[in-house]
Amino acid sequence: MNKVDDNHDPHLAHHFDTPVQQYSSAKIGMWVFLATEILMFGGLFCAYAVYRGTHPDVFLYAHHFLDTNLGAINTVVLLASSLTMAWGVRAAQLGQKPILVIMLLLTLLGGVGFMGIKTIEYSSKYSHGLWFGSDNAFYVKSGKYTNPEELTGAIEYGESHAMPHEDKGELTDEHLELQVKDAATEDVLDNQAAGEAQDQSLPASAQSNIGNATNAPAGLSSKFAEVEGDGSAYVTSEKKPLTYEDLDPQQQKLVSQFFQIYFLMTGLHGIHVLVGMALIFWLFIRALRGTFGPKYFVPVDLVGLYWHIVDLIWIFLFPLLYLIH
Amino acid sequence: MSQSKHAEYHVHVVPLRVLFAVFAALIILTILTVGVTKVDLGGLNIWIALGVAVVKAVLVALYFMHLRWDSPYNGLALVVAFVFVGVFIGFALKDSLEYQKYVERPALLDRLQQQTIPAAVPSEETTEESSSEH
Amino acid sequence: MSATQPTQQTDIFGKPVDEQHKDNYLTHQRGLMSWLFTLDHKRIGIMYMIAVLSFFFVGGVFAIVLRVMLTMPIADASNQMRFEMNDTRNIVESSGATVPEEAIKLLYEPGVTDAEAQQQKIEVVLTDAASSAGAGAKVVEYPELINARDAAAQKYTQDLTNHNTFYNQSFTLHGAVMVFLFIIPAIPAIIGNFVLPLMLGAKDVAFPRLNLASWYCYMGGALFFLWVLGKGILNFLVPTLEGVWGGGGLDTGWTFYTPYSTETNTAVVAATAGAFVLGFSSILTAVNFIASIHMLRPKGMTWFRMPLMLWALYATAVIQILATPVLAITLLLLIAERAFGIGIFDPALGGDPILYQHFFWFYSHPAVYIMILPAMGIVSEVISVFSRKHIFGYAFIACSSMAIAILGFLVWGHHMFTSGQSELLNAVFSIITMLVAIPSAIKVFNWLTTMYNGSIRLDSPMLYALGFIWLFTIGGLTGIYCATLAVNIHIHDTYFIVAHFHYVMVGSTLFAFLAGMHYWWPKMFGKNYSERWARWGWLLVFVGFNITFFIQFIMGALGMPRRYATYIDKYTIYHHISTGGSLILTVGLFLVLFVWIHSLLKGKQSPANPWGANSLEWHTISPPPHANFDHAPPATDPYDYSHWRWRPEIAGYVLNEDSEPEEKDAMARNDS
Amino acid sequence: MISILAQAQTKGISLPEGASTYAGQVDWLWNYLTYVSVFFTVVIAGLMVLFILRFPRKHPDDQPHGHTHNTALEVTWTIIPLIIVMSIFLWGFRGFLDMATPPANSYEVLVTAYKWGWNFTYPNGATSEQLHVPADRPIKVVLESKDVIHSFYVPAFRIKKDVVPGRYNETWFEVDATRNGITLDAPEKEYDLFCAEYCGLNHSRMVSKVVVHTPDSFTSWLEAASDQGAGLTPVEYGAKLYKSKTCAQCHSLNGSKLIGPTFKDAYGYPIELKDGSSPIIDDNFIRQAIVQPNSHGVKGYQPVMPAIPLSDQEVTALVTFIKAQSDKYQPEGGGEEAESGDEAKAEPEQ
Repeated sequence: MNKVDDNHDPHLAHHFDTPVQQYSSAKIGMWVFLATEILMFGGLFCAYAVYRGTHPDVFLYAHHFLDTNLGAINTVVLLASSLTMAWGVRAAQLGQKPILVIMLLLTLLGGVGFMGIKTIEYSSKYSHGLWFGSDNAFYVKSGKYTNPEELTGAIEYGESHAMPHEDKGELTDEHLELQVKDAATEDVLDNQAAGEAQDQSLPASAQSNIGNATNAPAGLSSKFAEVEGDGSAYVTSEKKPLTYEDLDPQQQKLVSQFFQIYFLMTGLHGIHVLVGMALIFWLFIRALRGTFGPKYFVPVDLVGLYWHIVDLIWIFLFPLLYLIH
Repeated sequence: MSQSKHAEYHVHVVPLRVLFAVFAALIILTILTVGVTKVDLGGLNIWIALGVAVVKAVLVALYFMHLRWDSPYNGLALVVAFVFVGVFIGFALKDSLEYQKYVERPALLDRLQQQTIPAAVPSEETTEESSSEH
Repeated sequence: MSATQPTQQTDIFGKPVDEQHKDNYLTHQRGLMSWLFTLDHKRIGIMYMIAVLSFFFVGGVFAIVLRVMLTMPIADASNQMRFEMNDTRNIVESSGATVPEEAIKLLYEPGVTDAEAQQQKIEVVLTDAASSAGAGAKVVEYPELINARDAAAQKYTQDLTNHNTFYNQSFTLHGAVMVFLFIIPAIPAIIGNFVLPLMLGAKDVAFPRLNLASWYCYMGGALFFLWVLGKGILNFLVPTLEGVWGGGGLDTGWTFYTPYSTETNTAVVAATAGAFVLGFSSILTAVNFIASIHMLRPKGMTWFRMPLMLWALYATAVIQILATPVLAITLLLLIAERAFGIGIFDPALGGDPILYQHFFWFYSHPAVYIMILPAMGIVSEVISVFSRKHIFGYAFIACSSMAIAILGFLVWGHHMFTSGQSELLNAVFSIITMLVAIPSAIKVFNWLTTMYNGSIRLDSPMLYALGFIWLFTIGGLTGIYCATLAVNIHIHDTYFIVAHFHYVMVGSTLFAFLAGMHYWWPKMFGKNYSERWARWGWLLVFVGFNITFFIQFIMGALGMPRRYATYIDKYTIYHHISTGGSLILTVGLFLVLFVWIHSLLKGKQSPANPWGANSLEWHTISPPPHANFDHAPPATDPYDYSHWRWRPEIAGYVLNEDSEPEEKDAMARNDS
Repeated sequence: MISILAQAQTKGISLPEGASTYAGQVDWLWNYLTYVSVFFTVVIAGLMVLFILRFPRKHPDDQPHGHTHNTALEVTWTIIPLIIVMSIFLWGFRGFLDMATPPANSYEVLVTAYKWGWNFTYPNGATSEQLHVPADRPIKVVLESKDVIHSFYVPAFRIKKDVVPGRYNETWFEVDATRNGITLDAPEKEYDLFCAEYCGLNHSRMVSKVVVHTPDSFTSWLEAASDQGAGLTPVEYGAKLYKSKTCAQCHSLNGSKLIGPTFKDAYGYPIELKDGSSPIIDDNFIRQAIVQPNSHGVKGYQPVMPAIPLSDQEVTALVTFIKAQSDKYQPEGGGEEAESGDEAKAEPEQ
């Protein structure tokens, strides 16, 4: 006991023998905590994998609603803030206070930028009726029918995203009309809780749609699965991206699920970014006071680890959500 | 025992050029992963996207997160976490794909549904259409 | 042995503790605040003990409520008729009239097709009765009898609805409280917190603040959870209360299966939020244990020289780290499902209820090993100490803990054998489940071999440990029934499963917990307890437990499904036996509580090492000082008891000063 | 060995009498497990007691010596249980595969589970609340849930399968007539049927029966079931169905508003729909409301009505019954029921 007091370190807790023991404990504790973060996101990745695995067409169709450019920019922003964070840790270890302060500020700005772009994305989703939960144009539940106009608007928005060069010409009035009809059809389809019992009010096109559902329930996904390796199928799919009416009614019901998963994953990630920003702000204040130096930089290091894991999760989110092929 | 460890009090500081090199690599990989979606490779696309993401993640973990110079236990925590996420997703996905056949309507139900369509519905077009369907 | 009871605190050499060293963690600081803001792992352990045992009491009360409710099989069709016949008679009689027995029999005659003929027959009976009864007595008339019958039917339906509502909320509360608030935290949070740093010879866990935060998470989550669930029960008992504090309650079972949990009108969101917070407590404790075991081991204590309890706690912590976050995300998704209808788990929205089960059991199956692994750690310690013999097959026991921890993650699908999970996955999960039996068997055989040729002393910790082996053997072997696909189909979701998991989780964990409490009690409080009454307590708990649950194996084999508020008549006798056993078990547990309270109030000072154990927590005085050790003890083989000698005058073991030079050296080093 | 097992007709210890063809196999395995378990329990408990008696502590300072490890021993008690559990797995898996694969010539019955009851629909459209099946023929049950997860469990058949909404699980069984004493003298035998997955308030009331008939007895039962209204007027039959098909849970007859609209004075009066129109309720309106539930979207009510499988005749009877609850109802001749029944019979088997 007495001996330790000889070269007393104010940051050394009483139950540790040496600073390095304390530092290593903190690090292993942080890493174990990061493992829990990965497992937690793992649950969402699992939901993603299962629904993408069972309904690939839905994901292929719905991901067009996301803005790949904004996603890519956000990736770069987050990577850059990771760089400045790593630099900040280095500065703290070397005792370079001004650099540390600047780096923390830049990292914080990176977080602000990321959340800003995220806000732009979210608000554009919101304004097109593609929000979370039942506020999604594709949301289907008996009793809360999707508003056909809202749905048409959303579809138009998504498909103008999907095929800006190749398919713009196809969005003729006739095309739109068909979509409206389809949207109307959908309501009736959902009414039929048990399935495909016919309704006399349906137009002929809708009837054929119903037939489609019973005869080819797996829809396009099974087609894709079966003709794997057959180049022609891919050529067709490349030339003409999926449209809403390419999906069978069962799949049309599931389109909103892509958005739910998208909002859950990016939302949880966004919350982590916000928490990280709060922590970095706290570090920033302490760094201004000159708390950190070669003998005491553990908080900077740990927050850095946290910030990097947030980045690391985004590295997976980006291709999985924005770059579905 | 307490004092003897002071000699080991030494933390690896990552050189700046390493940080920049890693950052450059990450940016290049990001461009690559966006670019590769323009090329149609069939089922390979997703695996390439995931592969690039894994490489990026490894770079971040090894250099930004110092794992390369850290205690191997810390790296183990990360690896184990990913392995268990993999186990979880693997089993759940495998099961979901296998049981899809039960999600589809069984033929029995369709037959029964047909039978229970009431005969007395007067609007005749529907009945005709439905029978022409099958 | 206890002829001369010591009154004085003695150190590990049997010398009286001098005044300046008398300060211990209990007396170090005083006042409620010194407890609520303590960073001392021992005090946090004690605070956990008070909280966890209180919640155990709540869960136990509801266990008895369930067992008592199940003595009344009111769902059987023949019983329904009996109840309704009684009520019809009562209703008629309460109006002052009489009704002939024959009329009621005719009224409830099964399989009547001709209603008019029946009415005529009854009216004949009624007129006959009226004429023979004479002028004074009033015999009921037919229309009134029919009214009474309808009223009786309505009353029966109402009674049954009440019964079922209350039962469903009670079994949910019992299950959820026992799992989340008792079994999971019992051993790691109480005993683990107390002994882990002591066993490491350390002053505290690696992150004392996180440790306290974990206690607050636990208390916050637990009280909120209990409040939400309890509200439902109280509202049910006193309906006006609902206007006071709003609705609550939970009737989904502790598993929250969708889509029932997305449909029910009970407080699923609030309850899951409570469980979510509890998860944080679990994670924080686990982070602490892992970091402590990695970084705070003293010189000389290599991984394979750690006490087996530490291995068990380490394996437990690994599971908590890897599984709990998945529970967290599952609960978040469930909350989102209810609040926003996201359609991930709800089939009405295209979601997949089986996926929910994958999510839930990815946490909750490993959670079973969170419950059982530390129990095995305690038993490994106790068996060796009370046989005064080195544990047999140390490396195999240690590695089997890790093997169970890892295999435990690969078997969750065995909860879903009948759910419509694919046949392939069923086979894979079945085979891996079978494999878990191997490390479990290794442990049991090693414990037995440790006892072979030992010097066995049957004190209460040892009795509980032996009880553990018995219960775990039965629980484990019936686990093989459950893992066998063809057999599982029959017993899935029946009382066989209820019996199986009570044997494994409650029986074994509770027994090991009690073994650990009796074993470390003198160290925790520095007081001896009445060994004789503790043994009586053990006997009642052991006998009561076996009566309560063994009969449930048979009941389940006969097809009695679980979570039934009522049941058909043929299972009545088994339920009666089970309820009888549960009452014995209750008496036993109260006796144990009494022994502990008596010890706290009247117990004699206990020696530093009453059992002759050699792990490091016994190398300090009882109760330990605030900083755990006056002199950091050297790490030696924890299962080598040869240096400890019995000292009758203090009724404990003391360190043989000649044979332990290292300990003296350490003292000398530290004192200089 | 495995093929012998498939023929086994063992009575399982403490199990109910097995009635399905594969029950013998399950029971054989059950008994094997029980013998193994009893053996190990006796060995472990016996050794425990033996050691307690044989090696008591004689002096507190006893220093017993013994080996601290023995790798050969450890390997032995790793390998032996491994072999035992693997053999159990193989037998269990083999039995499970048999149970999971319905034979091709199975008789199919649609099982519809709902809160809280069972409905069984037979290939000719007849329905019942108890499951009636012929003996000596594999029965494939297709399981459909209207709301939450239920589980189809017949202890005597050793069969259980969850009824999961959004998917159609299936399983099968076959009952051997002679072995179970289903003969011409006793042409029916009843077995308990339970819901084994917790499904809410009246989970424990979701109890029904499986009635196994001789083939002849089944045929005559099915005929009767297809024509349950025999001897009843449509209104009487409708009243019976109103109770047995659980309409009464949501639709009152006395004008009070339950989960669904009341039947009292519904027919012949206008009803307000969500789309703003107010059509007069006529035959077809009622019919469509039953067959395609929620398709009208009645204002002020949640669209929660399940599509209960009904035969044409049953629908007609219910329509008539509902009409009869209104003061606008004028009874017609008895011909209607018979006519529609004929049409229904002509239609199936396309």
